[in-house]
Formats: sequence, C-alpha cells, structure tokens
Amino acid sequence: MNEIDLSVNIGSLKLKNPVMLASGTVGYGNEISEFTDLSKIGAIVTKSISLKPRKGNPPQRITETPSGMLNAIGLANVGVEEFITHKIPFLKKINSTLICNIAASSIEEYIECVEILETQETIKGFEINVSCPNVKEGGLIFGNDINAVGRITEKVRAKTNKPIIIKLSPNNSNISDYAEVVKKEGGDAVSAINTLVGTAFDIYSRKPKIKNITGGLSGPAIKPVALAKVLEISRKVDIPIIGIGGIFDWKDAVEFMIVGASAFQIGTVNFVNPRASLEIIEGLKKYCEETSITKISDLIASRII
Amino acid sequence: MNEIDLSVNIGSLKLKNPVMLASGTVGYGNEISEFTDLSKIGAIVTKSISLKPRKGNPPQRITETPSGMLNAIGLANVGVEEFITHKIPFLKKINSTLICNIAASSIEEYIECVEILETQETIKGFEINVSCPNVKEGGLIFGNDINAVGRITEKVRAKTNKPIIIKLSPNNSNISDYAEVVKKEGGDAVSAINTLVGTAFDIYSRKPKIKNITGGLSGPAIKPVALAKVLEISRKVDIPIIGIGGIFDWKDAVEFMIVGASAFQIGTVNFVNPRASLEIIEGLKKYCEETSITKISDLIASRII
Amino acid sequence: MFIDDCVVASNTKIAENTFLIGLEVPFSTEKLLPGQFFNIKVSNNSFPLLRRPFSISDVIENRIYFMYKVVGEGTSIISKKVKGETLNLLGPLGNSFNIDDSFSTAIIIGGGIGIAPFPFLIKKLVNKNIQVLFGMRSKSEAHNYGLVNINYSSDDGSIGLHGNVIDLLDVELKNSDETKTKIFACGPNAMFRALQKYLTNKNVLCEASMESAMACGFGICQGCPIEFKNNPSYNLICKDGPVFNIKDIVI
Amino acid sequence: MFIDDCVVASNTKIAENTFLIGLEVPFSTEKLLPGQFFNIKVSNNSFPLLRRPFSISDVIENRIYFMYKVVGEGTSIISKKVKGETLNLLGPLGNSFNIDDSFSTAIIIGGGIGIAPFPFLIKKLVNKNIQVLFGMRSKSEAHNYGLVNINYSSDDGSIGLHGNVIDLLDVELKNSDETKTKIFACGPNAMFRALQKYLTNKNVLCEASMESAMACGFGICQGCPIEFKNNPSYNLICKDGPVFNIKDIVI
Ligand SMILES: Cc1cc2nc3c(=O)[nH]c(=O)nc-3n(C[C@H](O)[C@H](O)[C@H](O)COP(=O)(O)OP(=O)(O)OC[C@H]3O[C@@H](n4cnc5c(N)ncnc54)[C@H](O)[C@@H]3O)c2cc1C
Ligand SMILES: Cc1cc2nc3c(=O)[nH]c(=O)nc-3n(C[C@H](O)[C@H](O)[C@H](O)COP(=O)(O)OP(=O)(O)OC[C@H]3O[C@@H](n4cnc5c(N)ncnc54)[C@H](O)[C@@H]3O)c2cc1C
Ligand SMILES: Cc1cc2nc3c(=O)[nH]c(=O)nc-3n(C[C@H](O)[C@H](O)[C@H](O)COP(=O)(O)O)c2cc1C
Ligand SMILES: Cc1cc2nc3c(=O)[nH]c(=O)nc-3n(C[C@H](O)[C@H](O)[C@H](O)COP(=O)(O)O)c2cc1C
Ligand code: FES
Ligand code: FES
Repeated sequence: MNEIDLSVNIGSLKLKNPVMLASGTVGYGNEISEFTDLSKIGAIVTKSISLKPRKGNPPQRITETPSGMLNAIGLANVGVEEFITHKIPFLKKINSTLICNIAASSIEEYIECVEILETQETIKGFEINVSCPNVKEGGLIFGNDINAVGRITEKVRAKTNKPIIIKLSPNNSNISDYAEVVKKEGGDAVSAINTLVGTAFDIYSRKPKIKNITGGLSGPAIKPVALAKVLEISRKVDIPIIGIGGIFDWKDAVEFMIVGASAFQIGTVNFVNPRASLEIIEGLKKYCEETSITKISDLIASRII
Repeated sequence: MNEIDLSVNIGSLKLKNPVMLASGTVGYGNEISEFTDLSKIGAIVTKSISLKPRKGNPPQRITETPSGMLNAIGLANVGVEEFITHKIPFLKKINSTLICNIAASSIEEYIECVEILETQETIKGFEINVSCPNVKEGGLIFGNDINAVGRITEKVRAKTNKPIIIKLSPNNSNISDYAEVVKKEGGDAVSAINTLVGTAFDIYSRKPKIKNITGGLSGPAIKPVALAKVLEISRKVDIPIIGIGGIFDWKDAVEFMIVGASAFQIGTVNFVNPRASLEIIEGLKKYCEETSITKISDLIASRII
Repeated sequence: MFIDDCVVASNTKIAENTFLIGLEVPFSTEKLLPGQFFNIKVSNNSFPLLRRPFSISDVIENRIYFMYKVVGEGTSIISKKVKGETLNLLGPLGNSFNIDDSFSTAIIIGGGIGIAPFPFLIKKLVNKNIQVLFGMRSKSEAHNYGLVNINYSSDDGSIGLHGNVIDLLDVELKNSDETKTKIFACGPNAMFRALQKYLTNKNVLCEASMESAMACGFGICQGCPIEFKNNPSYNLICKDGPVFNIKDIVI
Repeated sequence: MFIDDCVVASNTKIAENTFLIGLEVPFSTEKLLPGQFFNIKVSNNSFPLLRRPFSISDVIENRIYFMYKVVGEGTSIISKKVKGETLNLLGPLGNSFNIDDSFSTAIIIGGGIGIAPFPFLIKKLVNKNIQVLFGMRSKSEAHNYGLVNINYSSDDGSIGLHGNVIDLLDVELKNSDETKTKIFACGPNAMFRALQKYLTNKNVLCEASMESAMACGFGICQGCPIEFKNNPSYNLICKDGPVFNIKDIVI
C-alpha cells in the first residue's frame, strides 16, 4: 500500500500532517521534546506571547474537574523580546512548523507584536488569541465583541503576509458570525475553540479553588461543545477551521475532521500523555488504511448529515 | 442538636428544602417515585409542557460523552390538556411542590399555556423554558434574544401571580444581562443553566450520533460552566437563582449554594442514581451539622472571594 | 424496584469477546421474567457516566447471569471484574416475552449477542418444542450456553449454514405449522428489518426484543423511542418494551 | 524521560490512611535522586483525568516505592491496586535535595505525609548524623518506615511531644552547631510558613520540598508557580523545584 498523504493546507500554510500542539500547553517546545519528536508534528503553536513579559496569575492556577480541568495561568510568558532571542533558536532547530500565538490588551499591542515578529523567518504563521478568558484587560472583551475581532483581523492583515489564524471564543451564541467577520477582513483561518469559562469552589473554605476565581475549562469534557462550534462554522462559513477541544486520541481527531476541521490542536492531553501527538499520527494512518482513504484531506467536512 | 432548617425561599415560593428535580429528567414523577419519596423533595419540575402534544425527535436521541451526555429529546410531551387530566392528579397525590415547566414556539403560546394552567391549584409556580437547544422554532432563538426573554417575562407576569422562574440558556456570553431583564420585567427567579449545545459523530458512518445532529450537553462535565454562570448572575443581579448543571452529590449542591444559588435542580444524576435526591438531602444535613450551620439558607452566596 | 451493589460470583469467557457474569442478588429471583433487563453501573465514578442495560440471561437460585459481548468501555470494565467485586444493579426493568399464548413450537432466533436473553426464556418454556437458530458472523462467536436444539448460521460459512438466520428460519418454518409456532427474536436492527420483511405475509407470531441507547432504563429520560405503525406518539423501548410484536413496530 | 506502565509489586498499609506501594521499573534506578518525584496516572481512562505527583520514597534494586496518604479519588484508586496491576509512571521529575554541601548533621522534618521523600534521602546521607522530626496530628499517623532517630510530635499529644515540629526543632537546634547542620523539610504550607519564620534570623541551611496542584509535572502547563523573594517572575515547582532553599521563596 502507498504512503497515506497526511498533509493538509490551512490557507497558504501547508502542514505535513493535521496534528498541531495547542498554545499554552507545550510552552516553547523544549520540555515536550524530551518525549516526542517535534519534527514529525504538523505544527507547534507557542504559548501566547505579549509585547512585554507577563508574570501570570498567583497560585492556585489549576484544578481538576470531571473529565476536564480549569486553568487561569494568566498568559504568563516571556514577552516578545526574550521569545526572539531565547526561544526561537530552539524552535528553529527542531524543524517543526512554528505558529506564533499572540495575546494583547489593545489592538495597538497586537499590531506591534506582529510588526516585531513578522521578520522572523522561523515563524510560519500567526494565531491571534482574542479569546483568553483569564486576563482582564483584553481577553473576553475582544473575544465576544465582533467588531473588535473584525478590526484586529483587518489591522493584523495589513501588517503581514503570513497566514493569520484567529482563535475564537466559545463563550458566545454565534461563533460563525465571528468566523464570517474574520474571513471578510482577510483572515486565513479560525481556531475553535479556546476554553469555556468555568469555576470551582471549595465547600469548606468557601473560596474559589482558583485564585483568579474563574478559569478556562479544557479537556474531554468540552469536546461535544467544541465539535458543535466547528460544525456551526463549517456549515455557515467557507474558511479553514482548526479544531480544538478535548482531543485525547486519534478517534477524537478524526471526529473533528469529519465535522469540518482542516487540522486540529491538542492541548490538555499533552499534560497527561506527552506522546499523544505521535500516537495520534499513527492512529490516523491506520484509520486511513482501514477505511481506504489515501489523502487525509478527503476527511475534512466529510460528515454525512 | 436541633433539626437543621433546610427550607429556602425563591421569591414568594417556600420550599421545604433546596432540592428540586430538573425538568425533563423525571417525566411527570410516577416512574421515579418507585425509587424515592417525592414528598420529601423541595420541588419537582415537570417535563416541558407545550400547548399541543409533541412527538419529539426520532431516535437516536441520546449519547454518552466524557462525564456527560447529549440529548435531543425534542420536548416530547403530552400537551397541556392531557397533562391536566392525567398527570396532575398523580402529582397532587404525592404532595410535593409542583413547578410546571412550559416550552413554546411563540410568545402567544407561552401566554396561552400559562392562562390554561394558571387555575390549577396544584401548580405552585411556572418555570419558563426559553432555552431548549433541541427545537427549531423556539428554543435557542428566544434563549439568546434578550428582548424576547424580556417580553416573555412581561407577558407571562401579566397573566399569573404565581412565582415565575425563567430558565436561562448558557449558550451566550452575558447571562447576567438576561437575569437583569427577567428581574426588571417582574420575574421571580432564574434557573441556570439549561444544557450546552454539543454534538458527537460516528467516525465510521460519519453520521451524527444523534439524529437531531446537535443535542444538549448535561452532567458533571458542565458543572464548572454552570457554576460560573450562577456566579456571574449572583455577582451582578439581585434575583434568586436556581442552580443547575452536573450536580451528582451533596458536595456539588453545596458548591452551587455557596456560589450563589438559593436552590438547585438535579437532572442527569436521576438516570444513574434515582435515589440521589434523598441522598443529597441527607448529605446536606450532615454538612450543616459538621460546619455548625443551623439554617441552610445561610449558605446562599456565602462565597468568600 | 431494586437498586444496589451486587457481588460478582463468577465471570467466564464463553466465546470470542463473549462472557457470562453471575451476580448474587439479595432478593427473590422467582418473579423475574424472561426478556426483562437490568441497568448496570459498571464503575462508582463518572466514567462511564451512564448505566449499561443487559438482559437477564439466566437465573440460578439467587444468582442472575448476564451474557455480554465486549464492545466498548463499559463492557470492557465488566469483563475485568473478578469474583468478590461488585456491580450496581437497577431492575428488573421492562416487560417480558409473552409465553402464555397458545403455541406448541418456539423458534428462538438470536443474532450474535442477541442470543443473551434466551437461556432464561428456554427454562421457562416448559412443554414446548424449542428450536434455536443462532446466527453469527463467524464460528468464533459460537457457544451453546443454556441453549437446546441449535442450528447455527454464519456469514462466512465457518459454522452451520453459510448464510443468515432468516435463511435458517425459512427452512424451519417450512417444516412447521405456522399457527402453532411462535418466534422469539433478539439481535441487531438489520436482522429485525429482514425478519419483519420476511414475516410480512405470514401468520406466525413473532416477538422481538429491541435495543436502543438508554440513559435511565425506566422511563424518565425519553431517550429510547420506538415508532409504532398505528400510533402518532412514540413508545419507549425501556418501559413499553423491550419486547414488542414485530408487526407493530417501525424498525 | 521515562513514561510507561509499571507493575505493582506490593502495596501495604503502614499507618492510618497511609500506604507504601512498590513498583517494578524497567530502567536503572541508580541515577534517581532524593527529592525527585514521578507523575502517576492512576487509571487508563479520563477519570481522574490528570496525573498525580508522588515523591520517590524509597528505592530497592529495580523497585521504586511511593509512600502516600489517601486524600481523594486518585489516592483511593492507588490504594486498591494489587500486585500485578499497573500504574503509568512519568519521570523522574524535578530537582533534588542537595547533599553535597558541607554539613555533618541532617535534621529531617516531616509534617504528616511530608515524611514521604525521606527514607530515600536517609539512604543517600552516608556518614552524617541524622535526626528525624516527625510531626503529625495524632498517633494513628505514626510509623517508622525507613526512618532513624525519630522524635515524634503530635497536635493532640497522643505521641511524642505535645506540640508541633517547630517545637521539636527548637529543642534540637539548641543542641546543634548551626553552621554544621542542614535541615531538610517537607510538609504542609502552614508548617513551612512557621519554619520560615522560625529560621529568619538563624544561619542554618534549610531545603524545603514544596507541593502544588500540578497538571503536567514537567514544565509545560505553568500550573505550579512559586514566588521568589527577589525575582519578578514566578518559578515552577515541578521544574525549578520541588526543592527550594526556604529563604528564597514566598510561601
Ligand atoms: C434492553 C437491552 C438489553 C441488552 N442486553 C444485552 C445483553 O444481554 N448482552 C449484551 O452484550 N448487550 C446487551 N445490550 C447492549 C448493551 O447494553 C451494550 O452493548 C452496552 O451498553 C455497550 O456498552 P459499552 O460501554 O461497552 O459500549 P459503548 O462504548 O457505549 O459503545 C460501543 C458500541 O456499542 C454501541 N452501543 C452502545 N450502547 C448500546 C445499546 N444500548 N444498544 C446497542 N448498541 C449499543 C455503540 O453505538 C458503540 O458502537 C442490551 C441493550 C438493551 C437496550
Ligand atoms: C512534587 C509533589 C510530591 C508529592 N509527593 C507525595 C507523596 O510522596 N505522598 C503523598 O501522599 N502525596 C504526595 N503529594 C501530594 C499528592 O500528589 C496528592 O495528595 C494527590 O495528588 C491527591 O490526589 P487525589 O486524587 O487523591 O486527591 P484529590 O481528589 O485530587 O484532592 C483531595 C485533596 O487533596 C488536595 N490536593 C490535591 N492535589 C494536591 C497536591 N498536588 N498537593 C497538595 N494537595 C493536593 C486537594 O486540594 C484536596 O483537598 C505530592 C505532591 C507534589 C506536588
Ligand atoms: C494550561 C493551559 C494554558 C493555556 N494557555 C493558552 C494560551 O496562552 N493561549 C491560547 O490561545 N490558548 C491557551 N490555552 C487553550 C488551549 O490552547 C486550547 O484552546 C484549550 O485548552 C482546549 O483544548 P484542549 O481541550 O485540548 O486542552 C491554554 C489551555 C490550558 C489548559
Ligand atoms: C434527557 C433530558 C431532557 C431534558 N428535557 C428538558 C426539558 O424538557 N425542559 C427543560 O427546561 N430542560 C430539560 N433538560 C435540561 C435539564 O433540566 C437540566 O437543565 C440540564 O440537564 C442540566 O442539569 P444536569 O447536568 O443536572 O442534567 C433536559 C435534560 C436532559 C438530560
Ligand atoms: S431509557 Fe430512559 S426512557 Fe427509556
Ligand atoms: S505542573 Fe505543569 S508546569 Fe509545573
């Protein structure tokens, strides 16, 4: 049997396979490279970078929930400068496709970040995080303001020819409208979804389990919601979708592609099984063989409704 | 030690304890009464009733997800008339507080239902379902249209003096705005939350696992989201909240009350453990004893942030 | 209604991927009826969340036996249970096969694990001629637990007739008096559809035990609808069934 | 980095709610360091979802021992594991206690299950005077697995000194040469806060093994921050720790 073609395109971005590592769940790649060969993975998305370094939220930052977890890391990151000098060299070496995720508190900050990073050859595309639920200034406010999402897309588009992916918030009732705006303003793709807003309290201390009070819910618990958001976008808007939310194995990944995703990202699973990405690639190959698929891109939006 | 006072008030509605059985998860009470003494429970909320009987969706209607389930029952119900003649007599006998949940496809239908049911003494309050994700005509459209929710509350208020509870959709970014409108238009309380929109696909047939394509996600998976919605309402709007979403045991119930709920409803757990309601009542009593609480209403919104 | 943990007395493999688990129950098993089922919680946490329904396969004194095929997480967990561990049973649920009408020959049709309810039915069918037609994909699924007068069929011809149970039935009915025969069937929906079609113009009674995804198993979730030919509203498989006259239902 | 299922060799109760589990590992245990930990997946499904971190408590040939207290679902599942079953280990993780500096007396302070990492540390502390101070709520928590020269303290006075480990330490330090002594401590944060305060104006070295909720255990989730006194950004307990100089950290 011939090699199965696992490559997929996200706009002008060509990936050797649809497996991407989600922002904030693999840092800048070095720790997870002890478990997995990053050069084999479709792409790696960096932890959200902001213009200046961010300390992040005080502990406790995470807590487990049924089939999921809440996090409020608060976008702790090294900032653009340190990222360029200290993180990019490693990421270049590992020979994976690098997508740089950017978070900001103002439209100007998004633009400034892109301007600075644009010249970095190693960066093959930008994922713009307009949907982090754990920072007060930006985050949710942008993510649930359709005009802001449109403006950010437009302004960032004006600054770079690299592929632009807008990472959408699931915490609204009309995610496809956001995807429509992204398309209209020249975005190349959307990522769906970021985490859902959630909380948990200790019943004896009566305090929130997470210092930030609310956090972002991720993991298998949110998979049905993420799939529904991808489906909604796929049915209404003609734009490549990167599916995210609760993927733990190749079966979950196939489900996202059938529903409408051109590629997918894995997040929480990396914490539990840092080898999941390679296992998923193997699983995808076997599934394609079993079901006589020669090009994995044939799976995209192949749902039968 | 004295008996602990488990009673709570939801507007003018006094419940002997905060445990309510959620709409659509106990039918009209007869089957579950084989497992549990309904007269001991705070209240029972009926399956959503519509003006005319509804057949509901074709199978498959449910599927399991990680720590949750999707359902698209499609509001299958006997209709107002049959409800009055055949269901109310049983519900009257069991001597529990009866809340009648109403679903409709138009504002007029809501009003008509309330007019017909208003005279039924056994009915102690109405829960207005503006948030079912599984019917096409009404459901989500109302649930995510703040003006519609306001108008429904206003019109129903004009027709009845019984307590009115509006059951809110979690599928939007500003649930507290909806609660605010409910309060303004004279609603007595809000229920939060109904199910989240989700889906699941079979990776071999490529078809949705649920005939309706999308369904409502319930169970422990959604608890963190439900808690965050209750917290949001409780911090911003002064209105009694009935917490719903993923409650499986008394600890979950306490968490909802601490976060801001005056009472709570249990849904999915009834399928797995039809005795959960009584077990939760026992658990609440023990918790109150251990933590020296004499009135459970002291727990409401007692969070320390 | 019974709902409680019950102790595993035995759990043995009887065919490929097919097991028989015996559970000690603390109630009288005398009133249990063939065709009824229990809804079983396989773990005491939220994974898997829902109960899993299984037909009563056999009853010996205070032990109830379930015959099951490992198809997913739930059944895989059950297959690892050893003597002394527990499972939480809720039941008995559902109606049952009707064995009081006048027939002298019972033809039992089991498709794959659909054979599960029949050892118990066979015990209750006293003074009847019994013929078991047991269809499967391949020989590896074959066993004879609690069965009598078995005719096998297999899709790949590795055991019995090379064909399906309908082919077996066709042979069988030719030698029977239709008016004195009753068919009891359980299997996948594809089998029922073929069976329903085959029986369209025949006069033989046939009861089918139907499956469906279920959440509660006792009528409160409305998750298990089945359409009746002359009824505008759905019936529930868990409460009105799982056993139906095959002529009544839309499969 | 190792990540794989390992077979349970033994799992025994050593005090109330406290167990010692031994796991066969297929790699050389020679390079393991005291203070390091493994992140353990207790089930092979999504309940509980995350791994649970446990310090290396002891190493004997190819067995690693973890001493654990049952506090929730994860530890409860571990406590039910029997010989022959498996747990999935990821590690070794974190830094370790530093035993190369010049001290002749090691004072080991364990608060409750915080005693866990010390049997392994004690094995590595050759040619040192060792004094173990083991504080607990009540006698039922007491044991002496892998410990030497133990002084107990208990909140309720049921064993040893009626008081806490800081009271024990105070007595101990009065008899020691601070410059030749090093303290190794592990326990709840309340203990560390008291210890930090007690040591403020003292010159004795003290390393503390800190706890935190963790998702990954190896630096990719940023879930386990710890503040340093003179550092604007957080350190990570899993990667930069779990062992820190108690003077450096904000508890
Ligand atoms: C009334 C009734 C009686 C039954 N009696 C038996 C029995 O005696 N022996 C036996 O082995 N099985 C029986 N079943 C089927 C059994 O309940 C399922 O095989 C079981 O629930 C699967 O659980 P799982 O977690 O292993 O599989 P899952 O992981 O839940 O699913 C694995 C596969 O099985 C399918 N499946 C899941 N649930 C059902 C279901 N309820 N019906 C049909 N397919 C399903 C899924 O679609 C999927 O393809 C019965 C079902 C019903 C409704
Ligand atoms: C580096 C490190 C080493 C550890 N070594 C040991 C050890 O050797 N022996 C041992 O018994 N325990 C050790 N712990 C603590 C152990 O990881 C927790 O007790 C365990 O994760 C609880 O899991 P659970 O599912 O049983 O409890 P859960 O149900 O998750 O929680 C029950 C209770 O324990 C608390 N808890 C949960 N996780 C932690 C945590 N990571 N730290 C502190 N409290 C927690 C929760 O807040 C809750 O109150 C260590 C923790 C860390 C970070
Ligand atoms: C600990 C943690 C940190 C995260 N940090 C970021 C981040 O910095 N930027 C971002 O866009 N998404 C972030 N996310 C969201 C993930 O990229 C992903 O969208 C989400 O976790 C859902 O996928 P999962 O269920 O596979 O984890 C983070 C998620 C987790 C769990
Ligand atoms: C099978 C099923 C049917 C439901 N039917 C209704 C309904 O008719 N009307 C309604 O307002 N809510 C309905 N709900 C939503 C529940 O009342 C509840 O809001 C939701 O399930 C979340 O609670 P839980 O996680 O405890 O189940 C239904 C839920 C389930 C699972
Ligand atoms: S399974 Fe719940 S009604 Fe049938
Ligand atoms: S536990 Fe993930 S970074 Fe420390």
